[in-house]
Amino acid sequence: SCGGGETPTTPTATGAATGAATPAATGAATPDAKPTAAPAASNLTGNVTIDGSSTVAPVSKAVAEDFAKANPGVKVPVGTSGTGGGFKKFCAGDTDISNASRPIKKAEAEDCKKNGVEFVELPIAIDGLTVVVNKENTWAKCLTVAELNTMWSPDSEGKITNWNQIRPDFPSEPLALFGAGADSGTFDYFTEAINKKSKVSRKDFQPSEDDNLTIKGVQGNKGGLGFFGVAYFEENAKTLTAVEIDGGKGCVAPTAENINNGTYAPLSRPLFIYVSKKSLARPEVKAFVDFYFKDIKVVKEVGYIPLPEAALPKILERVSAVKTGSTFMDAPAGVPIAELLAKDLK
Amino acid sequence: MNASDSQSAEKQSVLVAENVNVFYSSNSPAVAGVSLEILKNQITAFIGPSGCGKSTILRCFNRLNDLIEGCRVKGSITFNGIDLYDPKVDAVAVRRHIGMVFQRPNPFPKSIFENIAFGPRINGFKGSKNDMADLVEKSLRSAAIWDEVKDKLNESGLALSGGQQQRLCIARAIAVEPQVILMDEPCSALDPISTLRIEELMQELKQKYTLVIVTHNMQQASRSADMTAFFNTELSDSGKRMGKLVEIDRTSVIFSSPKQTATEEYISGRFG
Amino acid sequence: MNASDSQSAEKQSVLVAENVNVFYSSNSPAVAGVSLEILKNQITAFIGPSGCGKSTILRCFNRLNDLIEGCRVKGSITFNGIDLYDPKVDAVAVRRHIGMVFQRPNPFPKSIFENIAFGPRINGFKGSKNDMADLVEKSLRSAAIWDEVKDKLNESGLALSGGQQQRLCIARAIAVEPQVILMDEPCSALDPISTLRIEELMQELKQKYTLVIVTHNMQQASRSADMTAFFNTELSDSGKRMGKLVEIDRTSVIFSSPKQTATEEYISGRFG
Amino acid sequence: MSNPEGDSLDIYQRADRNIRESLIGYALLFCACVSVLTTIAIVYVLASETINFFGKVSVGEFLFGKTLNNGQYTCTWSPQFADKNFCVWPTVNGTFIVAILAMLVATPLGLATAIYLTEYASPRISKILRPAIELLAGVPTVVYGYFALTFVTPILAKIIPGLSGFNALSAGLVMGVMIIPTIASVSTDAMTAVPRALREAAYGLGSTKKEVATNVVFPAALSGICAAIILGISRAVGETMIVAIAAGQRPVLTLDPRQTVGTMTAYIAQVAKGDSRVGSVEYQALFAVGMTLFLITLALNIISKQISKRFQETYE
Amino acid sequence: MNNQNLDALGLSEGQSSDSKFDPKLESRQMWGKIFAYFCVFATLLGLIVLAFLIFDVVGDGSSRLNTAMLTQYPSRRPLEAGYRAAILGTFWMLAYVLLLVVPLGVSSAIYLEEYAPKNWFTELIELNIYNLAGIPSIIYGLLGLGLFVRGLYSGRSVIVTGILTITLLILPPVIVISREAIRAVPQSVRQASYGVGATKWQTIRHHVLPAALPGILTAVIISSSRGIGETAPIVVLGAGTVLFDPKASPINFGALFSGRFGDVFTDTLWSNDNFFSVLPYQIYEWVGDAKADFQTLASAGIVVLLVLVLGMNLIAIFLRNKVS
Ligand SMILES: Nc1ncnc2c1ncn2[C@@H]1O[C@H](COP(=O)(O)OP(=O)(O)OP(=O)(O)O)[C@@H](O)[C@H]1O
Ligand SMILES: Nc1ncnc2c1ncn2[C@@H]1O[C@H](COP(=O)(O)OP(=O)(O)OP(=O)(O)O)[C@@H](O)[C@H]1O
Ligand SMILES: [Mg+2]
Ligand SMILES: [Mg+2]
Ligand SMILES: O=P([O-])([O-])[O-]
Repeated sequence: SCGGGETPTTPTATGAATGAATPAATGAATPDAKPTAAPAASNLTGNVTIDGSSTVAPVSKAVAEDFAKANPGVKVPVGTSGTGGGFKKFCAGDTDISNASRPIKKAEAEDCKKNGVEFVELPIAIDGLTVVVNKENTWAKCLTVAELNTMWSPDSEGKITNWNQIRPDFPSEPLALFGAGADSGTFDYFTEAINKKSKVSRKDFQPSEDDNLTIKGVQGNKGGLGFFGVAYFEENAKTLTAVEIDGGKGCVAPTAENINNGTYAPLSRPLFIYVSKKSLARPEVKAFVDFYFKDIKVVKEVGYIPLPEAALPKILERVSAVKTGSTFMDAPAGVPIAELLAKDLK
Repeated sequence: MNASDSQSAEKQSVLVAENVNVFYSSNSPAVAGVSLEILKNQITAFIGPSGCGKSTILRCFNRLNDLIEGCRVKGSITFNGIDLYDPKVDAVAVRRHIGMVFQRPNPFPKSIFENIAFGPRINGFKGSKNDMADLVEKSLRSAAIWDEVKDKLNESGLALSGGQQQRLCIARAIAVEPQVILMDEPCSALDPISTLRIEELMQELKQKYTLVIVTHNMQQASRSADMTAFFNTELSDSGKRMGKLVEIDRTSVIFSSPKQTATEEYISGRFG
Repeated sequence: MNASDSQSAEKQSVLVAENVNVFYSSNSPAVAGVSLEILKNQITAFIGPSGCGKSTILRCFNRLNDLIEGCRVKGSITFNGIDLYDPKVDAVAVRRHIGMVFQRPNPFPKSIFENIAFGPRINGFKGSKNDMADLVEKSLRSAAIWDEVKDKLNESGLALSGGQQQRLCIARAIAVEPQVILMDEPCSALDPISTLRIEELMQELKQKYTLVIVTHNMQQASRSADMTAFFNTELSDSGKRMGKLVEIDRTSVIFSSPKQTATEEYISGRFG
Repeated sequence: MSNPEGDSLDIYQRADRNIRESLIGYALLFCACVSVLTTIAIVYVLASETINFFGKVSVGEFLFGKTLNNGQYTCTWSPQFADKNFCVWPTVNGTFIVAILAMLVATPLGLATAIYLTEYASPRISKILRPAIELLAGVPTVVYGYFALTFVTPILAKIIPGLSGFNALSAGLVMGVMIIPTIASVSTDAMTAVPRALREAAYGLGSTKKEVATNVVFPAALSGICAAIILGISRAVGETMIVAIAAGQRPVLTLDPRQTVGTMTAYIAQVAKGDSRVGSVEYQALFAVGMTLFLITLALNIISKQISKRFQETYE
Repeated sequence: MNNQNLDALGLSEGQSSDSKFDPKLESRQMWGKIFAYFCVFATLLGLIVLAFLIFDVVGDGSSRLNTAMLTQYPSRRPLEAGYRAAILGTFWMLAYVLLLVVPLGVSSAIYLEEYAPKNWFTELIELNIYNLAGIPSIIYGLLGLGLFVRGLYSGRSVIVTGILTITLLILPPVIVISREAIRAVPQSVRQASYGVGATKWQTIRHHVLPAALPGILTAVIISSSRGIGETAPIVVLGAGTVLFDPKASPINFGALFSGRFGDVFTDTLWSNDNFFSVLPYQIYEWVGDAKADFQTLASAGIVVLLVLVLGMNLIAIFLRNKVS
């Protein structure tokens, strides 16, 4: 947030941890190890400071929460300054890890270089947005990106107010739009995908920082339409209907599979953490990053789509070999993750 | 009634108290066993040391004590023969007929005109706007303050001097045409000159109204009153302090040859 | 000094006021041109109508007026020859030597013992715990209240009756061994019986202390005081009201053959 | 004539005591100055970012909106959108809609409460009731916000067609309840300060209780009551959580209480919780809005203080 | 005795022979009654709403009103989450706020009431405090953000920033109410004290403060209960919602006693990684969470907060009634 700069997740001991210290930097732990089930107190100490995207923050916070149980001596504050704000601090050497809901930009990478900050780029999950409508809405099963654009474009403000203006065979039903608050990453992303430019949108929709309130709004409004993270939809699937999206290749439902293989476009994107090379040399940071990928299933719990199985080894290799640089920088949308991971770092 | 004078028989009693006891929350009365009569078109003065219950009895006459939580009145008080404490009697109506002037002048923080007009208005004055203006003038004249305020009827009543304020309050009481005006130490907050004016005024008012005044100032009582009642504090059997009426008689009698020694001692300044 | 009596020359003056003017914030004095002497081991009474400056002058004697914002004193007041308003003089120390008893009894909301012990303690009483207990007892005895409170020294001073509270306040004043005790209408909030007790007490106290009392009650002045000062309100040239000392003399003279007509009028009740 | 006593009088100044006393005085003064420093700090913090803000956005646009190239006048508040507009009125509008609704609830109820407590209730009852009512002011506002959103809005939605899920109405009503104690308490004080003598005078003329309350006590306490109402407005204007939770976050120029509105405080809370970068114009807009809010409430407080001061002078 | 008076006293309303006046007693008394009922209703309404509010919240949160909720740290899983960190944060904050507010507030009140000469400067302080008391809490949030978070702690919202912000926030009301308590001490008590030769400070210390103490305590308790219920400034400061180290104190005693003097101030309240969370903010976070279980938890948290805040208010009321 702009406020604190860092909304911290500072896991510490609960005093409940038992068992021997886990060797920290092995990176070869059994993939199935349940960190929550068998907490083992390490004697690592120090801080791992994380800042950046508020979209990614829930994942990092969740990992930090689990990490804390095993590592009572390490504090992991997770701030949410936004991706850009996070990189600014990261490239100034203020933070160890930067959360990002988009790849680093060239200008930011140059900034880092100037300050001697080398980084390891690690995709961690894929974010997909669901567009939802009211249960009683029987007409809008699938919407094209163009139609969504009609709904949300700034030019529609005050003009497009009925479903029958979207498609002539839709019934006459007032259109009630609900969306993420204008100060959230989700909003930026949705507008970029639908209206082609971040933060470009009509303003007469019902904004809310809390997805929960969007859910309530659509539930209570026959002509309601809203959007939020795929995972939140799953929890409310009984009371809401997800719309299929036609991004030019036919109607695609927001399922994990479709998101993973890149067909649910344009409403999906990869999420990252960027780790400073210098920090990675510190045992507590290394332990945390290793833990991150052991604990990576939290991604689903938090509401995102896990990376394709195939991609994971490549990512772990980046960590263990401390491969710095980016392959995602300036990549066009829709390229599968595995492909990008394979490219040369620059 | 204690008055021994034959004259009093001719006079009409407006208010009659019989064996009145007043209680403030506690079970022992603050004032006990008071019986007296207030004669029409006379000035009756209540004197006595502080705390002996003069104000308490006075306020029983227009049921102002009703407003004090826990205050109860036993015994009977009649007004022109009607029992004032009859449940059917409305205290609000009583107070219109038995007006009151207080120790400290207490004009409303409104214009002089409004101060006077307030009473008639709430009591459903029937006249026109002009009638009201006439009534205000008449009341102010009766209170001998018209000449001083006639040019500033729209100014605040609070802008007047203490003595003028007190006369304004008297005018306010007169405006609703009461039969009795009760005055609780009306001059104690005033300077000697204002005091004299009020005393003169009382003499005029008694032509039309019946007056009861409480005063600490024995000179005032002897100068102004026709009748004087002397109250004193006594200890009850249970050791509680309690106000009693010691005697009531024509003022000249009280001040020259009182029957009770307590009265004489008080009058001559041996205590109080 | 106005006192014509030859006796006064023999008596020692404890406090001497010369041409004292007291100002409250405004530029015209509230009291002007007061010159008088307070004689040792005598009771001096200040009488006069309300607002004439009795309290004001009294409070100048122990510099209690210092606490009133904007209050200034002109002229000189000496205490045993020392100018009380000399900048080198500490008002706090003055008040120890010139004690004060107020109109309304004002015990501290603490135990009776603490009420008395407070003064000695802050004034650096050197004795042991027992000495303090003795001092408390002595003070309470001097104020003629020991018998009534000796069994409840730890109870709150506020639990006493008005008259007892006032004697407690006198005991408290005595405990710091002042030379002069100022009393501002000490009995005006008390009943006649308590008043008489205080008056008797004053007679005893004057053996050891010098007393100055303000009173509204002329009977009290004539009964108790050796000297009486009569104050009155006059209009200054600019039309402002202003307190003046009219005359001071032996009480018998003031009450039988005052020099000033204003005094006579006041005494005889023709105003006030 | 003077004849000094045998034992010397220690009535002269003592340096040690004087030093101690004046040190204490200065220490206390220092503490009192903390509040002055607070004000200076508030003004400094708000002003410095506000000045940065006005380096990017003109004061004219902030206060009056702007005229687009096509000659169309617009006044919208959308710092977080790509199409940034910085006309503050919609947020002020939202703030005042909710505040007015709240005052419509709080003023009659608060005053009636005050009248009940001073004129009708026995001292014993009013001693119990007054703090009980003041408890309402002690309830954390996040609780009220939650209550408005999850309890009041659903009920209102059943009665009022076209009610938005977030709306000024429900926030205003609940805020009104929150403000009742402020108004009741300050006006109770004002009415209690009306001398008993005035009431007795009116009773003495044959007034009923209601007439005394409304025709004498109420006007006599009027300036104190005005001060209470203005203080209530100031509370309403500054309240954050109720509006942030229940009124929505969309600043629009509307007078319809069923609509979603965005208040100044809600904007501040939203941006503070959001992702705006330090130094970005939307971040600085936060402080500009804060400054506006500060000035509005300051003005209200000063007016209220002036009025109640005049009132006190009447009765002291 | 005479009929005119019978009419006049309201015994036979309707056929009044009163020439000039028509008092219409019956209708006036009726309106008086209606008005009185309205006033009673208004007074009770607030309390009814409060009852509904409590009822509503307790109903919503009942399934989570257990000790686990108090002892668990926050978690992304609602059923494992609890308010331990927030409660500890709230208590730590309250403790240190009191430590700062009591001396500062009471000293200011004493200065203004007993020492301050009447001049422009005192008047300025007075007006200033009055105005500060009326400034919205969110502005204090901005102050704390600019001064403490961005200034003192270079962008980190640690517990000290919260403590300082809330202290400044509740200082003005504490001063205002304490002043009233001090002013309520009768002048006669002061005069009595001066009269026996006490200095100003002795008078204040021995008489004024003890007498004003219950009032001052009330001021402090009521204001600090407001302080710990404040959400807006904490939101602006950007407090955390996850964890708080309950060991944090202003001094690292472990380091102090084991002689590691360099570490005495690390890992303490003043250190810059002591992030914090407080109850109302944690509630606000969970109210807005999509998971329904979190809303139940939020309601349960509200119950805890209400118990805490209303409990403090009740203590204050009790204190106030005990003296008056
Ligand atoms: N409101 C009240 N509640 C309880 N007791 C009261 C009340 N008013 C008066 N008293 C008590 O009743 C007794 C008589 O009081 P009252 O005021 O009638 O005396 P008073 O003769 O008018 O005295 P004063 O000359 O001082 O006015 C006193 O003991 C007083 O303490
Ligand atoms: N604190 C004050 N500030 C301003 N004026 C004052 C103050 N105290 C007294 N006065 C004025 O000084 C004059 C003398 O007052 P003082 O109290 O000395 O009279 P008094 O003779 O003691 O009257 P009373 O018999 O009513 O006590 C009065 O006009 C009064 O209004
Ligand atoms: Mg009386
Ligand atoms: Mg006096
Ligand atoms: O916080 P974001 O960078 O994901 O918008």
